[in-house]
Amino acid sequence: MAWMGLFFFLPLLLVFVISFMMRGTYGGVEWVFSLDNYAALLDPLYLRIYLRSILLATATTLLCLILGFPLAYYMARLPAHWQAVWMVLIMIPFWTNFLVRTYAWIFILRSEGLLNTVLMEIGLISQPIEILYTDAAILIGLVYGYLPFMVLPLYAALERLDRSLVEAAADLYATGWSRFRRVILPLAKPGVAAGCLLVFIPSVGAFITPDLLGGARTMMVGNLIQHEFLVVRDWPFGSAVSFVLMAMVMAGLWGYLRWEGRSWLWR
Amino acid sequence: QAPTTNGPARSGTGAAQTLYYFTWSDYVDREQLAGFEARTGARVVVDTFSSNEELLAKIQGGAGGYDVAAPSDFMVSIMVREGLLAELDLARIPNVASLSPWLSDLPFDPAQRYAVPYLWGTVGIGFDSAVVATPPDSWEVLWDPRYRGKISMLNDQREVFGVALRAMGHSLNETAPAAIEQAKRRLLAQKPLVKTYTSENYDNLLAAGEVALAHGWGGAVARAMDERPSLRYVIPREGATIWADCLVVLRTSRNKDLAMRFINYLLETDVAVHTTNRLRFASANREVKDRVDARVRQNPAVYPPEDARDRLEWMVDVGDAIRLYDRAWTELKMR
Amino acid sequence: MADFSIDIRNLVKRHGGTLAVDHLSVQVRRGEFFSILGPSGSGKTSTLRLIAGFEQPDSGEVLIEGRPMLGVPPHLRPVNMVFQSYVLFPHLTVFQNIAFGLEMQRLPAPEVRARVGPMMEMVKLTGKEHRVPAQLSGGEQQRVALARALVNRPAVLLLDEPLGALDQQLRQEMQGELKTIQQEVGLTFLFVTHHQEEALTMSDRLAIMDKGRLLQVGTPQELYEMPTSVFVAQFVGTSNHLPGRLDTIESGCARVTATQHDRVPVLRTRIPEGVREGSSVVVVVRPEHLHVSADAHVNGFDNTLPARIEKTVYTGSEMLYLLRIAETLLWKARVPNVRVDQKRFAPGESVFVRWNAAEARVLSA
Amino acid sequence: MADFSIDIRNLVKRHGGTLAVDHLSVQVRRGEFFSILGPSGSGKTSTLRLIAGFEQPDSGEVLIEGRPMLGVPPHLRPVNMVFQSYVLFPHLTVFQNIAFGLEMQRLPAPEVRARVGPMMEMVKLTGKEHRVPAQLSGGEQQRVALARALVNRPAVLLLDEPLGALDQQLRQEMQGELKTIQQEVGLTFLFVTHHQEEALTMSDRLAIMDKGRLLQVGTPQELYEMPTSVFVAQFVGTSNHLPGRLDTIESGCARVTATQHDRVPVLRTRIPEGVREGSSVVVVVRPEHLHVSADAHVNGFDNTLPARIEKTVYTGSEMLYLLRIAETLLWKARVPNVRVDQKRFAPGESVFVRWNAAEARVLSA
Amino acid sequence: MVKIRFLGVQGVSLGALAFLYLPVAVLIAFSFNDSRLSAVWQGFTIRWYGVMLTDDALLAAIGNSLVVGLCSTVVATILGLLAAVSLERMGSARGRLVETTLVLPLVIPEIMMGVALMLFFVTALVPLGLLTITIGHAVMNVPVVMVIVRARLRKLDPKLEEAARDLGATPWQAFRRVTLPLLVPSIIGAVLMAFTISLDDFIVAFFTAGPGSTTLPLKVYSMVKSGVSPAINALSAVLIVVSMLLIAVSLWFQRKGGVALFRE
Ligand SMILES: Nc1ncnc2c1ncn2[C@@H]1O[C@H](COP(=O)(O)OP(=O)(O)OP(=O)(O)O)[C@@H](O)[C@H]1O
Ligand SMILES: Nc1ncnc2c1ncn2[C@@H]1O[C@H](COP(=O)(O)OP(=O)(O)OP(=O)(O)O)[C@@H](O)[C@H]1O
Ligand SMILES: [Mg+2]
Ligand SMILES: [Mg+2]
Repeated sequence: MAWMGLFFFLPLLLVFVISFMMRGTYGGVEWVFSLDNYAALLDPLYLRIYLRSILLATATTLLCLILGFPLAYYMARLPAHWQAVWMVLIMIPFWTNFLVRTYAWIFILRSEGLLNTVLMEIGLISQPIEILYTDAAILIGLVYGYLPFMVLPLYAALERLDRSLVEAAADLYATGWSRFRRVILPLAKPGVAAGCLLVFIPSVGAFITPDLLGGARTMMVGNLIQHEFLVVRDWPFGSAVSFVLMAMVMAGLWGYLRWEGRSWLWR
Repeated sequence: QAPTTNGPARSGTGAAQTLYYFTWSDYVDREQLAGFEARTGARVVVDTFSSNEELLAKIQGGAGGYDVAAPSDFMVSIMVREGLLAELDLARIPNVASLSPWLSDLPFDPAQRYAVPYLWGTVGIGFDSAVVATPPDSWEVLWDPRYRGKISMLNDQREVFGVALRAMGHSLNETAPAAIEQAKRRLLAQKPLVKTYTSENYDNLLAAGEVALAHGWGGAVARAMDERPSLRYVIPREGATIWADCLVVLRTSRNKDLAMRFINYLLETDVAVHTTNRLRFASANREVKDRVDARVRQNPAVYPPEDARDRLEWMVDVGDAIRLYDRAWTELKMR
Repeated sequence: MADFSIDIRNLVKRHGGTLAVDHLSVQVRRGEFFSILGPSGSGKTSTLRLIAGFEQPDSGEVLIEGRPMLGVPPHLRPVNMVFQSYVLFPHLTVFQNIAFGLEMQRLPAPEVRARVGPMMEMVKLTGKEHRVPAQLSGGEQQRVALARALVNRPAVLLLDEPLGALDQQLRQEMQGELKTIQQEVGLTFLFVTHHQEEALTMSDRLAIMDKGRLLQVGTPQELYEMPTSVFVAQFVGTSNHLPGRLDTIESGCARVTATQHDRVPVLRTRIPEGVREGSSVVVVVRPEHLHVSADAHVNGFDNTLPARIEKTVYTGSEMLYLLRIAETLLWKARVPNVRVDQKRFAPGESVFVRWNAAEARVLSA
Repeated sequence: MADFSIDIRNLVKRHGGTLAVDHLSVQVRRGEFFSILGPSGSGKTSTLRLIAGFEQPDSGEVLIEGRPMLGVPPHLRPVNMVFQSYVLFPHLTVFQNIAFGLEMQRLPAPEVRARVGPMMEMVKLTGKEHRVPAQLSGGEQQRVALARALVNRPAVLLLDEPLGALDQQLRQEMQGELKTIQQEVGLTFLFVTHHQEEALTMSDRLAIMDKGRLLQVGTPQELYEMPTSVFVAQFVGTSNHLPGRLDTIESGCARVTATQHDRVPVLRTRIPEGVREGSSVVVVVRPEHLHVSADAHVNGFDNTLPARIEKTVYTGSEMLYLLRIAETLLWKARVPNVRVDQKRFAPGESVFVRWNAAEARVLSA
Repeated sequence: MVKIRFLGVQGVSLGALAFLYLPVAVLIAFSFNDSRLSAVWQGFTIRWYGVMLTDDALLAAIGNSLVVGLCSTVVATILGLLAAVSLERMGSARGRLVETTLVLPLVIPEIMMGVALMLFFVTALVPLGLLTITIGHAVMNVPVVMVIVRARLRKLDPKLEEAARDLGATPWQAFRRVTLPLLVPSIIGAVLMAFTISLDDFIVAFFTAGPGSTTLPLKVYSMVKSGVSPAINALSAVLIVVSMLLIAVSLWFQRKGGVALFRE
């Protein structure tokens, strides 16, 4: 606890204070209190950035869930030591370098890239489809990057689920789908919640993937923050942007719990 | 062998001195360092940064312990203003004598008090002569609808606005709101043609034929040429950005003497020739050009034609106007 | 319409190496309370799972209401199961648990309510609709499991040791309730247990299973009084055994000579079916059929053996005596405490054990 | 040295609102097999947990071997516990499970082996040392739990329904084994169960608990034949009840008039202790003490009541008859099937129920 | 029929795995590409492996990355574990508060963490370097570990510890000998997660690194100006192959009846 206080909350406090200061003419921080930074964020221009990022992050989360659930379910059913192996297998790709991985994706997705070549070879398409530098590419990149964050908690939850509950449902006339809808999913809910959180947060703040795969034709909050902190060197504004993002996420979380009528995610 | 602890503690003077050099990746290679180490008995530790902003963030953040760094022109002026640099003692850097005269007095460091230019280059247009039949001589080509989806721009607000401003006959250091506003409108008009804004991998894209026109640094284009011979590089007639990475001594350096000697060493003709051949960045040392490989010397992406020189302009800090750029840039992205 | 609710025709199921179900054939009549009784691991659960359709037989077939079930998925079979460990849905309330099956059948909400209500009545859970399983006692959970299955009015209700997890008191209560419910709704119950007393007291008919095979089918009385094998005699109730050879069959009784215990005289037993003279047999006598007394001369019994009281156990309603008949032969006798003042024997006392030929069965060894 | 292994002096434990243990005082003698018998929720487990030190009493104290245990943490108490649900360490082998306690006491490896070995012998697990609990049957797991506790040679062994999860066959086996082991090692066993037959057959003495309170302590026979309260009479074995008023106490017997059933004549019962004439009482008669017959005239019984057979249950060794004595009065009678050919009654038959005064106890209502 | 559906699930799972490994295959392929750029195939070569092995700056970087990864993972795992356990012991109300605050770092943009940490270290006069990166990564990972371990902890039967206490184990022994081993599966997961995050993190490292503490991601990004060398691909390829081998070995051991990682 003390540790977190020291290395997490103190720094955070520092930044919070800064978010109420002003940028010096040539960057740096001018220690004058002002609310301008937050006021500026009310501009629809910035609100659109937030909106867009949240939409993309939501889409990413959903895709991760759709892809991650069967995977986690499958792992949970494997013999014990295979479960361990699969976990490692899912992590290993991320021991390569992020940038290099992304370049690989560019190679795969670009118009004369691997994907298009293969698709045209097998005659599925006549001329290349443009995936790279579209939102589709961003989604692929984000889903790829955060899938494990979804799978792990899901796996933890499903691994605890009693097999015979599913049989009981089948015995009570539940078809495959309703067995999933009515029994498996609700029982895995804590895992789902945790997974969604772990995926949503980082993808809402992501900025390199959107730049490289999305062609940087638009901005995400992540880009804005990074841009303000590094390029413009307007730390106060950058901090303000970050805190508003945080606030939004927290609010969303709180709303979810309220709606769920639950006290905390993993309960 | 870079030590795996943070330097300052170690950079004590004495028998085996250590010099901490903070620079772009690949700017120096082992042999060069070995040469210096052999000569001085000092040990050189190299750390690399990925952008001037990172360099500044670090130094400003108080990451002490570095002796020599290689910031780009505009960053030098910022660092000077922030008082992060130490004055140079040119007496201890005799090799400044061999610098190209036109590089000796620069807007961001009048009278060379803080920085000596090291490597320099230009920001122009790399294009595929197989696709773009008539070699373009104007930035306007980046507005040519025929190349819709075949254009890449740098992902850098100053450079991108620089292109528009230049095309409109302004300075790329323009601070007049009206001009910036107008530039923004032009760029918005261009946006549909642009495939991607990237500062990272347009060399890949050029080489792979993904784009036929790339707004970018000469060095990168030069690299791409090895892969795709039909690639060319041009500095448009409206002029372009010239950049120079300079060598500076940091104020917090505990070893200024050694630092000066290191700078002097890097400027040595033989060393510089080696560097230019390897990196394809023009050297500030005027003797180098005649001694590098022909294909480097004759490559306009490395050494722009003499006549282009007076069309080149340095990028300088625009002060509070940065807010205008910033705002316009955001709008450009969000439209 | 078929006359059997369930018709199993030599069903076979392997689990890895073990033959969980081994050429099993058995018919369950409509509306009867049929039990499968067998030791742990005898294949009872496996059989139910095959009927419910959770597993596919390696060979043989299952007919429900005359319809062959090959390839019919669980959710399409007209049977419902009460699991060995309830398996209630922890995230659903009592009501939702019971309504689950009906909702799966897309019944309109009002009808669901109309059917769940009385069911809750019947299992005495009214008022607890909105609890979740975790908030119920073992017995209550058990009732929910039962209601959840019954409410679907299945052709057959499969129960896998539904009372296994309950304590004695509760267990006896529930035995009564189950039987009553079954008679009320007139459903066919297929009841699995390894508790022989339970099986005897509740069932109309029962089947004894061992190692996946069917040993004997019949009414409780048939099984208890006319076991066809030593295993059944042993597993259904307790019994005393004496290996011997069948000498002669006379009018009224048969004579058996003990083969291993020479001190034991020739015994007179009831006449066995299908056992040839001279073949080696086992004499089986139930503990409650043994008359234990200290005095040497008592009339009216066909057999008399001297014995020593080895051990006595007091169960309240009766005394259990462990009797040493011969060095290697121990028998059990149970003597009801019909009178508080009646004579009780102590370990070490010498006594005489007596019984009639009619109560001694002969089974071929 | 103290003469009690365990000495509990009015112990009180609240769980939220409920009084789990309510001023409980009881002494367990060294080396005896002592049982606590009570319905679910009566506070048995709570009591054990207080003795083991998992929970602290709200008042009262626990002495083990004469030493007060106030504030002594569980791992320093000379008792070991066998849990209601085994609670074996799933990640340890059988051997490691049993050796756990010894290793905690820092015993040298050789000695650990020297003590675990024989213990494995005793519980018949030799050869299974290297299995993990998941690979054991219920009975085997139960034995491991027992060995894990016994190997520490505790002053007292606490057993919380150790047989609760076993099936009948296994349960009876283990009952035997437990008793034998206890006699071998001569340890004090404090055994908790809600299975009354188990308690009666195994214990030297037992205590009846209900709602956290102690009702009666005594030998099995005392409790079964001389219950001091209706609850005990009911909970220990089954019994028939008749509310009445104690009229007169004569030589040899007492007379009780049924208060609620006028058709029932005056009953003659054994003479009660400490019940004044005229006070309202309950007459208690055990089912096995009832003599059921069809003919009107049988001598040698003090009481006779006409009745109708309501329901019959066949348990193999005996017949259970549900008898209607009056509209609202049902009695149970158990008649051993001592002879296969003996007369059995069918539902609906009219019979006479007879018993002697000596077998009818009178308890103040 | 339950089987059939399961096969479907298996299909998706294998598909997902393929999805995860597709780019990995590509980048490994390019480690053999005879060209400075990962743009087009120019022919087979292994020279990048040579470059990698002789580039001490690169080797130093991966060295740093591994050191930071391991250290921060150890720290984060221990702290996360403690947090999870002590939360389990805590009253629900207080526990919830602490848990919320502990999980907060998850909901903060990385870059902000970085800035915050840098400012903090600088004001606290902690010299930037491997130490500060390690601390930074640990801070990021504590909540991750906690979340994962907590899920498993709640599944354990509290009676297990009581049984241990009853058998003479002190509270610590009970935890050490019973609870901890049973948490192993979740701990493995947590460790993997934390290590991966640390190994691949650029942003926080970017702000908290100092002289001589360039980690691999920092190194790679700094190459952008002069072109990312395929030596990186080579390095990644080696990392992957090595870890694959490790798995194979562990599998082999388990086949040989060695201790299974997960046992329940
Ligand atoms: N899924 C399985 N995998 C391997 N063997 C199994 C499986 N299910 C059952 N068996 C084996 O098949 C045999 C029969 O098992 P089954 O569960 O039907 O017995 P049971 O009569 O239900 O036992 P119990 O009374 O203990 O429930 C046993 O030997 C068991 O080990
Ligand atoms: N941790 C607890 N919190 C709240 N109430 C409790 C707790 N433990 C026990 N109780 C209550 O105390 C009473 C006695 O519980 P206890 O477990 O001792 O009964 P028991 O005799 O062991 O029952 P069983 O035979 O079912 O094990 C019960 O009413 C129970 O609800
Ligand atoms: Mg079973
Ligand atoms: Mg209990």
